[in-house]
Amino acid sequence: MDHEANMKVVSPEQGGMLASESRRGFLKLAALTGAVAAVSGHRALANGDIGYHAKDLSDDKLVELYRTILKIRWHERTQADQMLTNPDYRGYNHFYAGQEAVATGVCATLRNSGPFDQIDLVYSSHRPSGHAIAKGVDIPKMCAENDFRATGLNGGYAAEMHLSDPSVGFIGADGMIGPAPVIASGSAFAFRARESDQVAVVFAGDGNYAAPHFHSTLNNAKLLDLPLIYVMENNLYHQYAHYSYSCPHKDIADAAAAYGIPSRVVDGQDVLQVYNAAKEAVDRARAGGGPSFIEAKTYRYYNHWGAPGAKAGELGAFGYDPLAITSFRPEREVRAWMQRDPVDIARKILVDWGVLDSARAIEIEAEIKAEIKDAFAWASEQPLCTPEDGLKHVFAEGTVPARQFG
Amino acid sequence: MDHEANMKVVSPEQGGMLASESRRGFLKLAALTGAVAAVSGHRALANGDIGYHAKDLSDDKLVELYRTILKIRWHERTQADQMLTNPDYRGYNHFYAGQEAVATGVCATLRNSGPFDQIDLVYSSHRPSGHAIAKGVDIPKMCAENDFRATGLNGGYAAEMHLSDPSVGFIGADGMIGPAPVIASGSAFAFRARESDQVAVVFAGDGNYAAPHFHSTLNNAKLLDLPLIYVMENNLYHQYAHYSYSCPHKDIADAAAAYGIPSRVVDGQDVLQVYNAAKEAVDRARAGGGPSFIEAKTYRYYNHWGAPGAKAGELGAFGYDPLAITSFRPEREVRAWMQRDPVDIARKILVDWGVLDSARAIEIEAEIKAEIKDAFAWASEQPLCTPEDGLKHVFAEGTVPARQFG
Amino acid sequence: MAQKSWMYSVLEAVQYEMQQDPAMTWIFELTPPVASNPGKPVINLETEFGRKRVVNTGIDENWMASAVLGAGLAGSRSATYIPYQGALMPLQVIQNVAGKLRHMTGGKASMPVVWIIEMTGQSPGFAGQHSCYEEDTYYAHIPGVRTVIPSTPYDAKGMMVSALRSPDPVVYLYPAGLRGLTGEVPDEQYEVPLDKAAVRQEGSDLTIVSSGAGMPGVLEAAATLTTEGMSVEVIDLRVLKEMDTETLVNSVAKTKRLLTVDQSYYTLCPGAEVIARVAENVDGARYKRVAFPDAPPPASPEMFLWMRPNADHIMGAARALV
Amino acid sequence: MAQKSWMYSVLEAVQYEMQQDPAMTWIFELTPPVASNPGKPVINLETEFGRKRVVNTGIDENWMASAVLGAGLAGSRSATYIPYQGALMPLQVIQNVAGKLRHMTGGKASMPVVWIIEMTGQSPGFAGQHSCYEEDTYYAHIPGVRTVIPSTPYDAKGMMVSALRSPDPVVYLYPAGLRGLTGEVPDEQYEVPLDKAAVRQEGSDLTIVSSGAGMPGVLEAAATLTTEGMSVEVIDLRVLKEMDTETLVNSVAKTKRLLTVDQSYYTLCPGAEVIARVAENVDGARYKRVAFPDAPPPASPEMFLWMRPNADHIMGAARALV
Ligand SMILES: Cc1ncc(C[n+]2csc(CCOP(=O)(O)OP(=O)(O)O)c2C)c(N)n1
Ligand SMILES: Cc1ncc(C[n+]2csc(CCOP(=O)(O)OP(=O)(O)O)c2C)c(N)n1
Ligand SMILES: [Mg+2]
Ligand SMILES: [Mg+2]
Repeated sequence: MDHEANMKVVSPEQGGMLASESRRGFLKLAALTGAVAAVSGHRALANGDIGYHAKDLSDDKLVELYRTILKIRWHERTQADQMLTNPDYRGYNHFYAGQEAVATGVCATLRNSGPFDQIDLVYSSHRPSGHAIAKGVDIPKMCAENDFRATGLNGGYAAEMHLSDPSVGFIGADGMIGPAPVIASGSAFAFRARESDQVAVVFAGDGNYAAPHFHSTLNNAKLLDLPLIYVMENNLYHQYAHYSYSCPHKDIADAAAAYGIPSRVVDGQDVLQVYNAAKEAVDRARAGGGPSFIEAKTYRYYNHWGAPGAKAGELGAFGYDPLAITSFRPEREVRAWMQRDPVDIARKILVDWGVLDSARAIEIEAEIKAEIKDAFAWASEQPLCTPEDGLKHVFAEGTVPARQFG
Repeated sequence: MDHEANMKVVSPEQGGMLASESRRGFLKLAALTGAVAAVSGHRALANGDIGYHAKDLSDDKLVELYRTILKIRWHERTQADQMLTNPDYRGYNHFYAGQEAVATGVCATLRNSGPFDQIDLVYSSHRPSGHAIAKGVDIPKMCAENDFRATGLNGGYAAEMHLSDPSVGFIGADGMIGPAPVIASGSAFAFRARESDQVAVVFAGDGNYAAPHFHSTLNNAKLLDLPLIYVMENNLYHQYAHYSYSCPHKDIADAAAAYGIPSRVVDGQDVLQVYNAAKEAVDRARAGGGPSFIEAKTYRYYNHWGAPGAKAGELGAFGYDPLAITSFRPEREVRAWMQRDPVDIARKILVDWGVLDSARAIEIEAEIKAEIKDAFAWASEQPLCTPEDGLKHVFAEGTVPARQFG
Repeated sequence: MAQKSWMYSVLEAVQYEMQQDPAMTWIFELTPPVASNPGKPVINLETEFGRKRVVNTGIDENWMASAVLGAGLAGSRSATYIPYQGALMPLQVIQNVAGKLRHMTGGKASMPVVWIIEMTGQSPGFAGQHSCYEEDTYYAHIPGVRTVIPSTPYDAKGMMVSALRSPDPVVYLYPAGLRGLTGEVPDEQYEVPLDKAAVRQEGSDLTIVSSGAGMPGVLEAAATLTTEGMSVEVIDLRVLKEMDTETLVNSVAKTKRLLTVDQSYYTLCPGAEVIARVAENVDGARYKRVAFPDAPPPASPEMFLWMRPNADHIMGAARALV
Repeated sequence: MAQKSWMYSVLEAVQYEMQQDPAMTWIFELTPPVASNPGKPVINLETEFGRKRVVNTGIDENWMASAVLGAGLAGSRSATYIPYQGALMPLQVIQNVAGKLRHMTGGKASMPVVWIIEMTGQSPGFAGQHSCYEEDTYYAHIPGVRTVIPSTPYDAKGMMVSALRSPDPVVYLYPAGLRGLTGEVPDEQYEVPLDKAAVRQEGSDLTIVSSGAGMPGVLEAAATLTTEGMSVEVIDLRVLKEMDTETLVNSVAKTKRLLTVDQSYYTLCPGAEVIARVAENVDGARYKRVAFPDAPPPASPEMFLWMRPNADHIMGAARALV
């Protein structure tokens, strides 16, 4: 199916890239070759169809992408280790490890700081830590929040599934499957109504496809030309079910394209492919060109929730297979996807492009690892919540009465 | 877009028709020519793409189609006249006049009598009178029901928007937009689970497209291969809004085809076109071939509800234009559609085919008109309801307590 | 100040706020935001503010409700008018997202949104889905959302102003049966608080509590009972969440007799909450509830009108109680 | 008879009915209908009855609930297990179609369907949508649907049998917090009525009424209060619609003290209905409600556990009342 229904693509061959002054123009071929090699058996998704916007990024910005990916990765690994080794640790997560390039590539194309009426908004899911970090949420405060601390990002009310920080445009996590994309379309509606060039982005899993809200979101986004970017992270599974249990499409992007929405399938393990597709979508939305749909094929290294099957100090989870699950993912599938690791792919591109050398790349990783360790340490020293505060924040002002004492 | 995604069509040119023993084979061309002429400016929808199943119908069955169309038509006209002229008459309707060929053509392909576990089920909408008559509901009892009589089809509890008669497989009207198609898919699910060859049909308006339930229905019907036939009566408007206000597709069938569901657009004014498409869908569903979607382009002659703008003794409603409605249909559009009247088209085909002569056709209409008049007369003599009976039928047994007296 | 219809009063409030705030939006489905009133200019929000701010959508009440929520989260005040047929389509998103989001985010989510949820006019003849009156309970059980239900054009305007200006999400229930009411309504904006019941009539023998579409029957009954010599105190709840317990308790502490009147189904109708709150705080009072039976409304006017609480029912119950 | 877990007991009931009735279906989403129990064969409905009858669907609880309704209307008994995250996604179709359809069709619609609506386990740490306990009220307000909420494995099985055999649609609320309970449960099918509360303990000083996940705390509190010399009558509602008024009224007529306990939000919790019903019928009694405050549940265990009603709260309230 044609995903280009209503869009004009500036392909790299048509000036988009050749006319660029970027010193990276000549490097592109090498990078592409690298990427394609890395894809191995897989189809090289969307490569070459999209303007190669990432080539114009400054070195700093490219390194920033790499750092963001690493922050997410080490947040996940450090937290998993906490859960596995520290009996006092109470936090949990729906781990994002394996999918880092998606959040990173998308959020790098957004306005993440400034006045609230100018920044772009991100709606996340029940798997929010990667999106939150990529959008610029304060990591120590997030760690404290996930550990139910009074000084956490959301005062200990939220924990992982409701992380929120409007100051960076992170509207937040959402524990439900279904509502977030529709609500995000409402933000996009407001942008258009007030003639702002802000965009709204929603990250949603393949599980969202079957929800009735999927139709509402895409239909209204198309009808009203909303500046909404729907990033479908197709990690192949919702909970224990392969997405083919709930979706007749191989590419979920086909479903979006049917509405006449420009839709892309990208390799979600390659941050620059994600960046390119997101940049195209954001540019279109800001220019009044309406919604876009990006399906990033990706994979999570851990199980749906928490760290079952994981070992401290090791990446990923294996050998966890709850009784009688209809459709449990095969371990070899996990291992195969780990061959195409978003951290490795990003590092290789930066090294190939001469932005970094390997030694510096490794040094950066060590810095990030330490930064995250410190964040968890800081979080663990934060105060616990005051019970009575549970009666606050129901409404903007005041508290509600206690009722549990009769 | 290709509506034929997953289906094999037996076109009339390929044996489907030529091999037939029907004496009507040679008449087909004439009829088609007639129909095409009648379509005038409009695209001759789906003509010739579908096996011409209707050619094999017996004379009796063909006359039956004509009679059914007339029953619906005269039910609508008689009731409208009641509303306009009889101050004691309390009934109302969402008039179906103009759309008769759709219900008639579809229901003629269904099993409408027999044990409940063998007949086909029809789910209707807030505009049910045509579907009810075509499915075989007792007309006098329906008239009594619409007039709130204790001996009405549903004891006076239902009135128009909840008419129901499972004994003929008419699961019934539904006052809501959204739920009925999903529920119908559940009946289809039950048929498949119990290995029955029954089919479930849902009639839904263009307004249903935007409801989130649309996605749920089609997605699950496709995934589970359900014997569900979704008949979308696209009469161009939902209430006062043109369907382009809520749907980005010109043919709503495109939306269904995107799921991989065999989808057809047919001329809803031509009962035989509708019959052909429905027959194909029913045959497929019975054979385990899964769901179909039929979009019938049609039009209603009255306004959304009741008889505003209508004159006693005249067909259709004109000149009613409530204040400040966003998108009110133009009167000339009504007149244009009335040129292609389903009664006229059906009659012309039967006369062309030599099944009837004009005199007999007119005689039949007079018979039907009298039959309907008698039905209303009978209904008007039926007893009113007993107030206390409102406390019955909440559960299968017993009554609930009165609470209005304190 | 002029005699104004309900809808005109409400749209006057909305129009003014939209004129002041160019970011504010309105989403509707069937009912164009248009109202006219003798001697007043026609209000038509769609033509005045254009289709980017005032949009006519498809039949998807969950989208409508979710979209205004998203608009609010993006910093734009927003309101939507949900027709009664779809009155509970948005319940889940209001209950599970909007009502919880401020709290779940430790106060970070701001939702200056109003959902006008139409309730049916309870016209006889339509049955089930088109005559019911039940949304009050569903919405009032949700924490984090202010659920209000005006019963006069004056309150309808004042509470709309307050709702639109509130940082809290507001479910503004609107019983279509009150459409016919007119009243003296000021031209300028004014606020009616979102947390106070109104004592419509003072008395000492009996307290009658109702709300929304129940009020006309209660006022009618109270007038007759008063002429019969009964001293009736009439309270219009106006606010279901947070319910104004104090006004209720003070009244029944005085009258020692409480009659609640609801058009909603008996089980878990707002009156049940009223009685429970009072019973926890007042000793030795007597109680009665008038409500619609726990049955869907039937089409037949004979059955329906017998079941729907009316002034006669209320007077009968009052006499039995005092 | 054997010691059995809650889920095993329920699936035993379902398995038997599905063996007897080849048309019966089961629709699930996350939770495969599988249970094991020491000394008993594993029950796996999906492998036993095949994917045409037992289907694992996408995340669309409204479809699941609507599909079993459609199956029921087509004459096939059908049940679905709705996970707590989607517990109110199907409310609208149950409220506006299923609950009304028999009545709206003058008795013609038959709906032998069961919606098992999971309620959260109220585990601390999850906040808002994953720790709430509120569905009881929403479903109990619907006429035409029997809403039940067992609190023991014995009742869980017996009420499931009754629900599956009932010609009425049944909302079978299942508080996931009771998952850990085990009890003596017969192997054969038996029915527990869908309209009777259970008196769990007799007493004369005070009546405590609760249901579902509230029951363990109530029983614990009652045991302690009993050892302290208070004579406590404990009633497990079991059925929210139609609520068993008689059992409630008889008890409070005797004790003259009523304490209701709900994990649901205070406003319009089932206890409000219990108090209102009793207050209409018993004079001179005293009342108290223990409930979750009208606030979403926060993530922090410190806040959450303070807010969620427990045995200590119940004992405190009981002592204050008697
Ligand atoms: C309405 C609703 N139903 C069920 C759930 C339970 N649930 C939580 S996450 C999840 C799977 C989501 O899968 P997907 O969207 O693919 O995201 P992923 O977990 O793969 O990131 C489900 C079913 C939910 N949160 N909301
Ligand atoms: C959920 C819901 N929202 C709104 C309505 C009000 N309503 C009744 S009929 C109708 C228009 C339906 O249009 P369509 O589906 O095209 O059917 P038609 O009337 O043209 O036959 C609307 C909006 C409703 N019945 N249900
Ligand atoms: Mg997934
Ligand atoms: Mg229509």
